[in-house]
Amino acid sequence: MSTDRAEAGRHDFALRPSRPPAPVDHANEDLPIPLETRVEMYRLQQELRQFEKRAYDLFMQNLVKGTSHLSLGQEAVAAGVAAAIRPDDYTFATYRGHAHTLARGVGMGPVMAELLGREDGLLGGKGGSMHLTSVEHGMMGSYAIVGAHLCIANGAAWSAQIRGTDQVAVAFFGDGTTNIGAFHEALNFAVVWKLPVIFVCENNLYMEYTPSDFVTAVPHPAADRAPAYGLEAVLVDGNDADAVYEAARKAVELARSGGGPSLIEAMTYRHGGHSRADPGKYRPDGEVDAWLERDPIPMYHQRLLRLGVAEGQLTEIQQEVAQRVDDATEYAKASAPPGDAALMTDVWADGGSAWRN
Amino acid sequence: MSTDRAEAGRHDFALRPSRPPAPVDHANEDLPIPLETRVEMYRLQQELRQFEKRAYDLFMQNLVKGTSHLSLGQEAVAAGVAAAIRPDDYTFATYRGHAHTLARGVGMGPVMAELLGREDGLLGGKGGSMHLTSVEHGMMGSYAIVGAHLCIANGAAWSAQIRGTDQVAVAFFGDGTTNIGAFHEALNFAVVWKLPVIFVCENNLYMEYTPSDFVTAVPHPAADRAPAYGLEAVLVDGNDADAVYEAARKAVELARSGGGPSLIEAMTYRHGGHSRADPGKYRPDGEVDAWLERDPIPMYHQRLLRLGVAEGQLTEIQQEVAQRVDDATEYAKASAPPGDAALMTDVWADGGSAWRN
Amino acid sequence: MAELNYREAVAHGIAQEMRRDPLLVMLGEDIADAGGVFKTTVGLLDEFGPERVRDTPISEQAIIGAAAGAAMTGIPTIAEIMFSDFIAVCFDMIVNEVAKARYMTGGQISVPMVIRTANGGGSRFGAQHSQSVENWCMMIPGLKVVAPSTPVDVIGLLAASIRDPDPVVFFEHKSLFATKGEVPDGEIVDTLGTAAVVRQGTDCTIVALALMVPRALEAADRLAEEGISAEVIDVRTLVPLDTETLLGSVVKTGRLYTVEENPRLCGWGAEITSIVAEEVFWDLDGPIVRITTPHIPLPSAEALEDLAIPSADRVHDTVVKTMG
Amino acid sequence: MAELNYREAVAHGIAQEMRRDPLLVMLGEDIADAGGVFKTTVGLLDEFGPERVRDTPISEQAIIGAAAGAAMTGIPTIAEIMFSDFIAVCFDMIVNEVAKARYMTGGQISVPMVIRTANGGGSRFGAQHSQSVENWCMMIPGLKVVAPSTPVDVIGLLAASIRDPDPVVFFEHKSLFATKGEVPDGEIVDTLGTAAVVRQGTDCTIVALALMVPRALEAADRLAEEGISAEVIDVRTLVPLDTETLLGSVVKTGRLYTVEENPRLCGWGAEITSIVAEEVFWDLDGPIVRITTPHIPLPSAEALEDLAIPSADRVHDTVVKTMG
Ligand SMILES: Cc1ncc(C[n+]2csc(CCOP(=O)(O)OP(=O)(O)O)c2C)c(N)n1
Ligand SMILES: Cc1ncc(C[n+]2csc(CCOP(=O)(O)OP(=O)(O)O)c2C)c(N)n1
Ligand SMILES: [Mg+2]
Ligand SMILES: [Mg+2]
Repeated sequence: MSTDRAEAGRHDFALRPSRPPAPVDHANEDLPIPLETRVEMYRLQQELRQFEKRAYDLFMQNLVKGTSHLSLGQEAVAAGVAAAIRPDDYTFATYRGHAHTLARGVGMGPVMAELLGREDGLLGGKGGSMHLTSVEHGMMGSYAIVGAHLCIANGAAWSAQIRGTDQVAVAFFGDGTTNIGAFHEALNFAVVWKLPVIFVCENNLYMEYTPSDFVTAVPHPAADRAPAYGLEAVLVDGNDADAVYEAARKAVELARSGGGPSLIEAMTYRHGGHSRADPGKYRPDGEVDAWLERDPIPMYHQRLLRLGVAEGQLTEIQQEVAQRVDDATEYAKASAPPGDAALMTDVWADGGSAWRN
Repeated sequence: MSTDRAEAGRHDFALRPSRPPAPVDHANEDLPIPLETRVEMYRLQQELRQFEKRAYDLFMQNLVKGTSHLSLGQEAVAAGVAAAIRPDDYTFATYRGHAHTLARGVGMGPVMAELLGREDGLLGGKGGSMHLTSVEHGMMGSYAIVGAHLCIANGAAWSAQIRGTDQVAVAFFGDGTTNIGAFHEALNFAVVWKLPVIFVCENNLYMEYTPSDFVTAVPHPAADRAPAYGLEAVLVDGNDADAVYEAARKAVELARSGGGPSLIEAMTYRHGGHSRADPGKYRPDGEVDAWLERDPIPMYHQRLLRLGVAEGQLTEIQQEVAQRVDDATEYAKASAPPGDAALMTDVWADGGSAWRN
Repeated sequence: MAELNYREAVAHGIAQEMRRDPLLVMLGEDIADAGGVFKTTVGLLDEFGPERVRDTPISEQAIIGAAAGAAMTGIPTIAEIMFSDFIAVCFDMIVNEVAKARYMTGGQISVPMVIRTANGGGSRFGAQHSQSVENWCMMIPGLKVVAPSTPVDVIGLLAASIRDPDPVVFFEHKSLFATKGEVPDGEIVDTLGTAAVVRQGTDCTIVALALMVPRALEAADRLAEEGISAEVIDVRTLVPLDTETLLGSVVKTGRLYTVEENPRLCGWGAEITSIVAEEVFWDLDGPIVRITTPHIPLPSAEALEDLAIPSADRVHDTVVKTMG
Repeated sequence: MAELNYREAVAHGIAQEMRRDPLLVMLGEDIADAGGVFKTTVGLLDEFGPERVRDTPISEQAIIGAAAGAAMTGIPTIAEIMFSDFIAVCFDMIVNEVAKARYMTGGQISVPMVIRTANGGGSRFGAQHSQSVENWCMMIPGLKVVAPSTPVDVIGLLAASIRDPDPVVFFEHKSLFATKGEVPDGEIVDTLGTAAVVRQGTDCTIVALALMVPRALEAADRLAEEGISAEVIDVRTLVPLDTETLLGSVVKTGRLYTVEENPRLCGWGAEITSIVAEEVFWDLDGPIVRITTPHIPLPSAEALEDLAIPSADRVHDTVVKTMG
């Protein structure tokens, strides 16, 4: 059987074709994006990067129990979209949702405390890393079963439509998620009802350990399927916050003006494994290196310098973020585990969990 | 709100655009299909037509309990595909499965008896109209929950692949079914595994009572989505058995030779309502008439005459079929209801239903 | 006072609530133009318009998802799942998303939605369109579960479900759609978590739900003639469960029978039995007996389906045999 | 004789059966190259090759459908659903198609397939990745349901499940993956429908499943020190259910406790309780007590999850309190 395997070329990591990133499109530098927005996206990317690194460290110190899925390497997507929406818009994320939660302005302290399962956690310790939610920030939840939240995002968009606001809903998901039934139902439904919803596929090339192109019928799992829903195929460099911002801005504009949904595929890469301690060994030689070369943050740093931002301003941002990450860590560590009483609260709207009299 | 409704143009039957059939493509007459195959397709269409009419009559006499979904008007699809496959191939149908069952050569008597819930029914009275199955004829079941059997058909195709036979599996389904998650999962999966499976969408324009184009993002629910799975878009006149046969033949050839799946959309129309006593009143004026004009059977009758088949031969086929429908009716009526013992059999392979010792 | 059938009561209840709350919306397959395949939503499109009563694609996950997303952002929703068997195609949405949203977000998210669905057998529809699946939902923490047996209960419990800030699965029984009942004028609002003693008795307690209620009552009538006084309780809502009424009755009668349409294993009958066997064990005068559909898929033939689902005869005979 | 852990036993059992039956195939997400996200299929791709051990897209309905379609056309299959919570996304395929195929076709279709899935809590994964959902399957006619607690049972019951001509849902417990046990050399094949008395006792019967078995045993040890002799039964397979062993034990001890990880309502504990309360009622010396996770979604924080799932302490304390 080993001949078959070599032939298939799929089951020998060394033989797997590595899929390197596209080169930086320097023309994105010329997009008419206000400099302050760009600086804000830089700040956001720094936040996400530094927070996730700390989360990783705390995990290695066995302080984060359960699982966690980091967005290291994918920060430009979260930052680019977040910069293009309004505080009253809705976002829906997956279990890989730290970045999207922080990008909406949710405090690092409560997020960190939630990862540590503490009572001051964002969800009081009940949800954990995979379910980060902050309704007051429009962050309507992180969903850990692939695909479901695309359907739920439709509902938030429908609600905005009914209430006559011009809010939009954004759903983030991965490349592997495009093969689940809920993806299909959500896309068709959104288009038919012309909902103000934006589906953002973060194509990081991998599902858990399997490259999604081994199990997907088309090369671009989202963009190549947009026409199946009468949508334009939008494929952007997910490691370039400006490119993401611009695509999101257009989609938001369309949605707010009643033009219905969009589907954006952003090409990116996770620097680490799928979750927790996964070392990501299944990735072919050179692939990780090539993508580390295209790390969104140093690239953006250089771009901002070229656009005239002072190095000192960027350093200040980095340091300010580092301080906040330290503070959040202290906050989280200082928080106690949830008390026993929390177990039986919040099943129902009355705050309790009684199913009988 | 009535203005909205008129504006939407969707909720006033009189305002609904009627969707007439395409004109007959007489060039299909020139397809290189053996005359005996054509005569066979004629015979099949007669069988399906006459059987379904009788089923309707028996239903009106309150002899068919439960529900039933007739294929009146859609016979060319079932006949065209059946003529293009081999006895050892597999078919999977929906609740609208009488035609597909008969087209595989299953006896009319047992099918009729099943509709009447009798012990000589094809399923001993346990399944009814919606679950017709005859494993010995390769008819692997009728499935009443939209979409599921597309996934199951993949499995039969996979099995053929594993066993190294060149059998193919065919799954029939409706236009409305293209919006359910299972459709998407099945299509992607089939392509990725290059399975010898043929998905045949019978686009009869309606779901139960709602036109599918009111709730579908693209005009051709199957063909327009084929590219989302890397497949060629195949759209055929489902009221022309020759067109269906030709498309099926090509798909079967591809599948048998290891070329993987196909997706065929056949445009057709059901002459009656969705099920049982549904009078189908929701269809705009003129639409039904226009499609009755394009009834597949008289058209095919004329074609065969033009191709040199004697009127007498066709009359003979009609009469022979009529006789068999009468015989089947007698057979079914003469059969007793299932005995009480049948209730508790065939949950498990041992023939019984014990879940405990 | 008017006479309505159970089917009309559904539309009546929805209309009452849509008039009251202008934000309330409803979605499902064939519910608008067609008035529902069971004709339970007739007239709603006309009265409330296509923005509030919306037809959907055959996409049950999208239906529940849309209802949930709207509900969690300020719009109470009613989602119709045509047959309760199809809960299986959107089970994840219901049990993993809708039911758990509040708890796993530390109470941040509310999902005020009602999932209405046609449940139960008797229509000769076979294994995939006849199931009684209230236990599929009862076993999921975070869902309320309601299954009325009369037109007036349909209206009152539907109103209560719609006004409830938590997700409710509301089972309408297909074989009850044609049954009639008196319905008082004016607004009708009932209370979730309240069972009804629909017949007083002293010798045994028969607990039933939905279609099983009239059958239990018929059995009780015949038992009365034979000198056995059976108390019949219509559970009405499985979650919250009115254990007070149930336990009170068993304490009084000393004997419990449950009559379930769902297949045998792990039904609501088992749950009530277990509560009784733990909490009022010493009040029991004999074994607790569950009367259920056997643990089989439902057959379609009339003769077989009638044999499978508990009948008044079977209830009667079981009680006679075991109380004897 | 070798020592294997529970995780390794899964691969061991599959390999044993794949060697025996060259037609047996397996599919699932990340099961081939990656050896499974729980490392339960390590080595199988190497030994059996990519035609027999196949990675799939994230398409649970397609996975179950493919396994079912192959099974009904002559190829026995093993489908992995990564976490048992995801049974919800393919619930229709399992409960409406796979489970009912034989019955509704009058016995024509066989579906010899095994659905393996990682079940249960203890990993701090939260509400959507920690559920014990064996009752989701037990309540469905047409499914067999197996949940082993030791490495040797994993192998033997997996072999029995694979050889069974009917569909079996096989629950592997996440919190048992690292536990070790002796495994005899040579082929191991067990029998479905057989519970095991894992500790003899005379005062009460404690019935447990999967992760709850070691906890029940620990509780029984402590009870023994305090003079209460508890018999502990590992149910092992919920369908078929070994009621003989269960009833026999209760007849002997007179007291029944069930220890379930699933949420409270409508679990297998309720089913066993109900069977006992009907069939050996007169042998009972006191109330039947269910010990369960409360009827709540599972929280993720360590402290809360540990509080939710029955512990040896809770079992011990409950027995002491109620036998007192
Ligand atoms: C329905 C379902 N199936 C499987 C999983 C297990 N799972 C969690 S993440 C994941 C990979 C998802 O890949 P992708 O969509 O590309 O997102 P990424 O993790 O790369 O961000 C899988 C298979 C799940 N959570 N839900
Ligand atoms: C999952 C699911 N949802 C809804 C239904 C109810 N239903 C049965 S047939 C049907 C319409 C299907 O339309 P289409 O696919 O076009 O097939 P047709 O009946 O026209 O042949 C619907 C909605 C179902 N059986 N299964
Ligand atoms: Mg990915
Ligand atoms: Mg149709």
